[in-house]
Amino acid sequence: MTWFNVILILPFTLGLFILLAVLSVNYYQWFRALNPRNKLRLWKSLSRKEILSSITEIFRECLLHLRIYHQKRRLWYMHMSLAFGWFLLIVVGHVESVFNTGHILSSPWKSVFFDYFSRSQEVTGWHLQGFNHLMDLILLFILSGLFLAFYKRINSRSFGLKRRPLHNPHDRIAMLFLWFIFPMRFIAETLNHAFYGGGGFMTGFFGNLLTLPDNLNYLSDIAWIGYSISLGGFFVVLPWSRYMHILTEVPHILLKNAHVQAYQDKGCTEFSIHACSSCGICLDSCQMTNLDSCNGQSYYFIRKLRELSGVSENRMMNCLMCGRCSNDCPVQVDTLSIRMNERIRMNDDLAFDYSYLDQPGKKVPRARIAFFGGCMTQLVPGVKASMKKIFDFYEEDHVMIDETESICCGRPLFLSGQKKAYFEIMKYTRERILSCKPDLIITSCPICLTTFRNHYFFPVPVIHHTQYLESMISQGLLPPGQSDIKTVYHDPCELGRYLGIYSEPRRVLRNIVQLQNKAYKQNQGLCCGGSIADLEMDFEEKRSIAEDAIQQLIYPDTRLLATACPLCKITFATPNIIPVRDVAELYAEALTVTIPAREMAAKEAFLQN
Amino acid sequence: MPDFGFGIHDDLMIDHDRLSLAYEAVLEEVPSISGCISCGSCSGTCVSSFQSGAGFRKLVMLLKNGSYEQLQQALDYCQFCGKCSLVCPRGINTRRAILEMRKQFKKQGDDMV
Amino acid sequence: MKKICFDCIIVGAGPAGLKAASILDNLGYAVCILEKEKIPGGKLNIWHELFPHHESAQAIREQMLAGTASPIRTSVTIKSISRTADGYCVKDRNEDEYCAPALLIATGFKPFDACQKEEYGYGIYENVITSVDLEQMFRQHRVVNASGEVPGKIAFIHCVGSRDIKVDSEFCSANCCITGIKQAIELKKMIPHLNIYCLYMDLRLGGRFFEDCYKTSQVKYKVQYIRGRLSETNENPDQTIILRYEDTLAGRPAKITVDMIVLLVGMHPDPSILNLLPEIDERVGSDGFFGTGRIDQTVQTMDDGLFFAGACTGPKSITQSTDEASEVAFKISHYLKNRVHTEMEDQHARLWIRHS
Amino acid sequence: MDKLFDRLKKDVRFQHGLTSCINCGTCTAICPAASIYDYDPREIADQLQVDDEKILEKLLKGDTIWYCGQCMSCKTRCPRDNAPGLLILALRNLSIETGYYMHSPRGRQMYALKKLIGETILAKGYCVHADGVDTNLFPELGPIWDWVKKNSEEVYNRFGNSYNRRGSGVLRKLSDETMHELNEIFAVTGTTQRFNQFEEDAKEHAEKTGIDIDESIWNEYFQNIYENPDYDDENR
Amino acid sequence: MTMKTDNTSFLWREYQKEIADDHYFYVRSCIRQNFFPGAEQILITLLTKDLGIDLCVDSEHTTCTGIAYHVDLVKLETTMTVNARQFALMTEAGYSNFLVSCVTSFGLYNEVLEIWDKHPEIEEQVREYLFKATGRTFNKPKNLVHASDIIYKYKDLLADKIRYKLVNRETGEPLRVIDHIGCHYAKIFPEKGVGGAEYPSVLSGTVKAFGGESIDYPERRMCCGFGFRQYFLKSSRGYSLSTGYKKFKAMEPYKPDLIVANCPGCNYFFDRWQYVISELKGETFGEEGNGIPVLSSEELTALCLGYDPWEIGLQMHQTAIEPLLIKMGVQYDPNAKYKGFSGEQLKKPKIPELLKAY
Repeated sequence: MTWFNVILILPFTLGLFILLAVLSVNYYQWFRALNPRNKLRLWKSLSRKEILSSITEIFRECLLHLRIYHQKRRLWYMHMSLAFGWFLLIVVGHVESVFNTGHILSSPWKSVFFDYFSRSQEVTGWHLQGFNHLMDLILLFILSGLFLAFYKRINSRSFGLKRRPLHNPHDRIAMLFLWFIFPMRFIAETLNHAFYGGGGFMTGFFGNLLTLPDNLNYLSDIAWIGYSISLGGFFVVLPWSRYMHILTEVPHILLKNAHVQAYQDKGCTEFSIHACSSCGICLDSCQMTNLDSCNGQSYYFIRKLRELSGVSENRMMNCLMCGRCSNDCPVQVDTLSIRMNERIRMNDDLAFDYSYLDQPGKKVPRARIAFFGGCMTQLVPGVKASMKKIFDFYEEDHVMIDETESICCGRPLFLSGQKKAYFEIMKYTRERILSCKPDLIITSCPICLTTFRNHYFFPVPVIHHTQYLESMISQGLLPPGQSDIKTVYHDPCELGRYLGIYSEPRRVLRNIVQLQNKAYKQNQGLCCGGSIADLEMDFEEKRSIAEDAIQQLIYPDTRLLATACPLCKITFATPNIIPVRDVAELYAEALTVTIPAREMAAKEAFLQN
Repeated sequence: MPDFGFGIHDDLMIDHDRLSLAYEAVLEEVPSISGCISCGSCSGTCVSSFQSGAGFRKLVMLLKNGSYEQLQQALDYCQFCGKCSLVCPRGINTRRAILEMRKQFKKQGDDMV
Repeated sequence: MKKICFDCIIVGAGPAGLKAASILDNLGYAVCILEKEKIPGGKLNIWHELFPHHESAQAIREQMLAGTASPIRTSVTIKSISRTADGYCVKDRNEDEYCAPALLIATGFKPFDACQKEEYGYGIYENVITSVDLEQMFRQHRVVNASGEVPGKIAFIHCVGSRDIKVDSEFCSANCCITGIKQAIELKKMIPHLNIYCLYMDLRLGGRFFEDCYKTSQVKYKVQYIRGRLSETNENPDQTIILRYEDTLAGRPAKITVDMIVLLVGMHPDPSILNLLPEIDERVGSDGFFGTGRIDQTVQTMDDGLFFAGACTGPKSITQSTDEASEVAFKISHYLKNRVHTEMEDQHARLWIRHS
Repeated sequence: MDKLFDRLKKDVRFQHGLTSCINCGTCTAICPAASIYDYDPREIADQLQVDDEKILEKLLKGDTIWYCGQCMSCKTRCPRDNAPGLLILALRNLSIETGYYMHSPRGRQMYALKKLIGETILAKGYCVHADGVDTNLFPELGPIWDWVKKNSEEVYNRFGNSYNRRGSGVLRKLSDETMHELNEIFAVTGTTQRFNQFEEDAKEHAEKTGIDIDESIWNEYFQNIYENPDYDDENR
Repeated sequence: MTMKTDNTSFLWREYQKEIADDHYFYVRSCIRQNFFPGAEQILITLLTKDLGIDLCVDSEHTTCTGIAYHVDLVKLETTMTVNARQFALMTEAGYSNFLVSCVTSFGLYNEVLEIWDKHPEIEEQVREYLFKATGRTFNKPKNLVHASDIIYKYKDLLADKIRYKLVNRETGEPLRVIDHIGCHYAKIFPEKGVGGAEYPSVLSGTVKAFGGESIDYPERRMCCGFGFRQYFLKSSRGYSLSTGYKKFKAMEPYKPDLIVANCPGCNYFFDRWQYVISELKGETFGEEGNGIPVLSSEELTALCLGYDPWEIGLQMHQTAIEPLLIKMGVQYDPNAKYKGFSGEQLKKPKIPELLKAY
């Protein structure tokens, strides 16, 4: 091996070495940070058949990026060509070298710089010739992606991105190296073939075009070194740049499929945030992106987490927690949990004192159904009244737990990161609700419902009032009234994305009004903007979000906006664009119509058995 | 010295010359609280006020007057439900303000008292 | 010692008087405005900027003066007003007589004399000034305390001479609240580091855009509002002023030391003209303002050619006075028309008798 | 028995004391008691604006009405010409008439005052008399007072020469007729009976709390309430 | 409500009340004759000898029950009837001008008369009570004045006679005088006091006439802290002390040479609280461990007119007045201070720990 060969492969090899070193250190630390339960989960999953699905997913997502394919085609092609193309380049390159040299295991540079080493060797046999063409094809494939990437910098809108993500210095450097790699390789190959002949349809062709005097052949050597340097450079900066995701995505997927949550787990969080490719899709799905003041989107949030500086409180708190970003995320980073971790870390130790809630005297009379309105329902008495009316209509044995004074479920505390305080409140509220020994708990507030489902662990089923109404309808107890008013239903975040309750409210509405959005896209619902999770936005900003949410929801002929969350109702009411009603209110109105004998009979029948 | 059996009380008068550091600090973070008109809608709707007698209006008042002991007590009662922010006629971001107050008193509560 | 006749005589060349004049002479009546001050413009001459939009009082004054072509007799001191067969005769100090069938009183108001509220120390402590004094300072673009220094802390005191039985004024002057807020903003613009406190009982901001003013003063200019009425002031050796009041929100007595206090003086009826007017008691309210302040107009306007407009019929903002003035102007023209009409009828009747 | 409020309204001091309150706080601002106790005359005036028996009863049974020092500064200031100071007098009077004064430690102190002042009036014709006051009850009288007491004859006779004797000088002795008239007035106008009420109520309460009480002025019960009104709260 | 028709606004500061020239019926003060008997006595001399006013010094009048009334001991009816008796004595003696030595009484008499004016039925009832109890009847006084009022009325006349002006003999500077008006003098009925409630000139006027300088200071209008029941009960006596302390702290920066008050109570508290504060807090408010001398308007006048300090009972003050005597250059015999009625030298009183005594 000549001294020049050493110079050539040194940058590449060095880079690769450093990369592997840093990587192994990071991974070691992060794995250790996983909490024991999750470690166990992971090992178990590796030994089972999940591993297969993981592998397919790794292939589909890390290489083919199919999730992006479903969202934005151009963007998908860009990502895919680079990722998959490069993958192929490596694999095929290796195969090529294997074919030529004959040994399966050859040192990496042998394959990376294959054409350099196989200079002026007489190419014999169609298959080797074929390799050259194939490699050129792949290179062309990548270059096309690279071109798109470059164009995206100039005009991101053409890729369907409203906002062009603003990268930080690290990423820019890394990107520069990345962008150099393939053009360098192209030049190197071209020159290579220019001086030494051979080459595929592209490099060979261009090589033949150039007619240079042989004494300039050192040019090709320089190009090869350039190629090596850009590779090495890229490897070195990679662990500190967003390109870390290229490698981290694999363990991330493994963890995901092992059902390991990032919530309150440092290790998993680390993997997740490094698996984020900063593709900027979340910027699009975030409804706050249009607000000029906003800087808390997951894209920036997670990037800040990766950086040493950490996240400012403003970024941390300025988020609706609607879950749209994590839903659209091609890598499926659990942004909500990660954000919660940060908030808890920041605010968990704030003082509180809820001893005044301890009123053992306060007992709620026993009843089959316990209806819990929640704080927000206190501000929309219509819902409470309607539910009362409905219960009376069906002659349910029910009790309004917080009819006179509201009790808080504690979620607002939790979302602000005051976990201890939250669990304190929970103790009292749970006790209060159960004090009536119900068989069924119904709440009209999706926020409360989420909390109940997540942490309260009631011994009895807890359902949303829309679910209750739906059950009534499915029992054939249709409300007599039926209006033809054109209505659009809005999916509250908690009810939809958090709890997956989409069909029930729609079924109810279909039976009482003329519902315009019968069909729905899972998880595509819009946030009303009033979310209690956001602590930064001021009143006007919330209103503007509500405004364009409404504009996106309604059709020109829509006369009514229906929702199933008191907070959404209040927030949507503020812009005063269209009347907003709760499903329960509409249902109650449908009841007031005088009941024909048929329904009466049905009702009787129902109440008998 | 004869035992008089009585002494000099300390003055319960509020001294508005002593400006409230905590108020300045919170104002920094949440400028909107300067818009409070003490209408009391917040206290009216407050989840905790019924039992604890606290309420956002009162918090701001105590904060301005620098009655920090009472403030800390009242602060701890807040359940953070955010009803106050929904009813506030001046659209004050009450929850953020309360969070900030809690922080203030976690941070430097005592040395400001 | 001359006698001049007009269609209408207007006493007072303030906003109301000028407005009424401009309308009347547009309608083609001969109008004469009598003003006791050296220059016309009335209270516009004491304000610097006007609430709520901070317009220049001078500019408005010029506009109004430009609006009317009728003669304005300044520095006229009225000696007597007498009723004659055909209207009113106004005699001034140098025995000149102005006669007209219609007489419009637009003498405006008199700022409350803060000396009467002794416990506030106006006229005793140098650093206690009134809103009127402050406007003068604004006009000279120089706000300083007694020792000529720029103040660092100023308190505005609401309801001085308003809603106070002890100084014979149980009514609310309606415009002091907004005046105070306007002045606070003006001050803050002038002296950014200034700390401003407003001691109020309740803020009565009925007018349009008044609430905006209020909110701006709070949110943008950080004016601090303390709920509680000033009880007494005292002076420190260094001439700063200690205020004693109750923070009625906290339910505790409170005090604050400031470099200067501004008393927002109320609008009081100006009795000087009242003494000159012959038996019109039934047309003076219990608060000393002209008119009955009733919606039922018939009670208010009697068919004797005597009219009232502007702040002399109760505390008013400039827009309110001018509105009233224009309304009254049309009443006057109506009155004059009818009068001419009836005169003609009389003549006609006489003729008819002679012929028979 | 008619409503408390009707009884209160009969009191001329209530009629003069309250027209209507605008809650401006000018009274509290300069109230000496307000800056020493948790006391707010404005609040009291405001509470009395509404005929709420419950509120009134709470006032009559509570400590607050006994905090006022009767300086009457509030009357000067009120922009509605109310006089919380007068209201307090009316309230205290009603509290005593209804017997509610015994519910509050400060109300119960009436007994001590009766001993100190009431009895002096009926004995000497003055509210205060040198013979009745000493540096034990009033330490702040100071050494000079000990001197005066020691040489009372010598000192007082310099001024009118009628100390505890008939005459027109200072601390003269009043004629028996005068004292008789005074007692008559007290009897006719019902104050004597009120004095007895104080005595009886005090005895009753003393027995309840198990504290000695007797005719002498410096008895244990007197001492307790004279020096610390909250004694029985502490015992609780 | 009356409508103002005059152009000039009314100023309390310039208000003068009506004060009769002559023929007064004199009623004494409980507190004063106990603690400052000299003041009581010297007033009589001042009025009769120096001003030649006809004064009826009655021997059968009693307390006005003012203190008892304000500590809620006696009922309003009782108080009114006792006052009625005083008026009856006045009427029987053939007088119609009522001269009161005590400010509490002064306020009370005014209030009673006010009530009678507003409610004749009450007056009637009181007349019945009085007749039933004593068989007396009465006329209401034509003119009701406080001792300090008369002195104010004749201040210029007296000023011509005075021997010692309120001037510092060394420096020739006018003495800095704190004038404190008893709350019940004008706070209840401003029109019953010279100069109204906010800036009463009854004392400041006199002080100026005698060559002194009256100074305005924060808390000037604040009560001395008597608080009636608050003071009489040891448990709440802190109220009185605290209020007094507040006033002293407020006047301290002005370095007053003298405090003048027209109310016996105020005199007493200003005098004694200085002693208590010196004991409790180790603070004195005059120069080198002296207190600020406290005088009543009578004592002040008498002193200026050149009466012997011990004749007007200044030896009975706990806060020594010698510093003032020296400033004014009053000639006095230090040894005569503690002489008794019989002229024998009495044993000196104990000296307080901090507050200077002579």
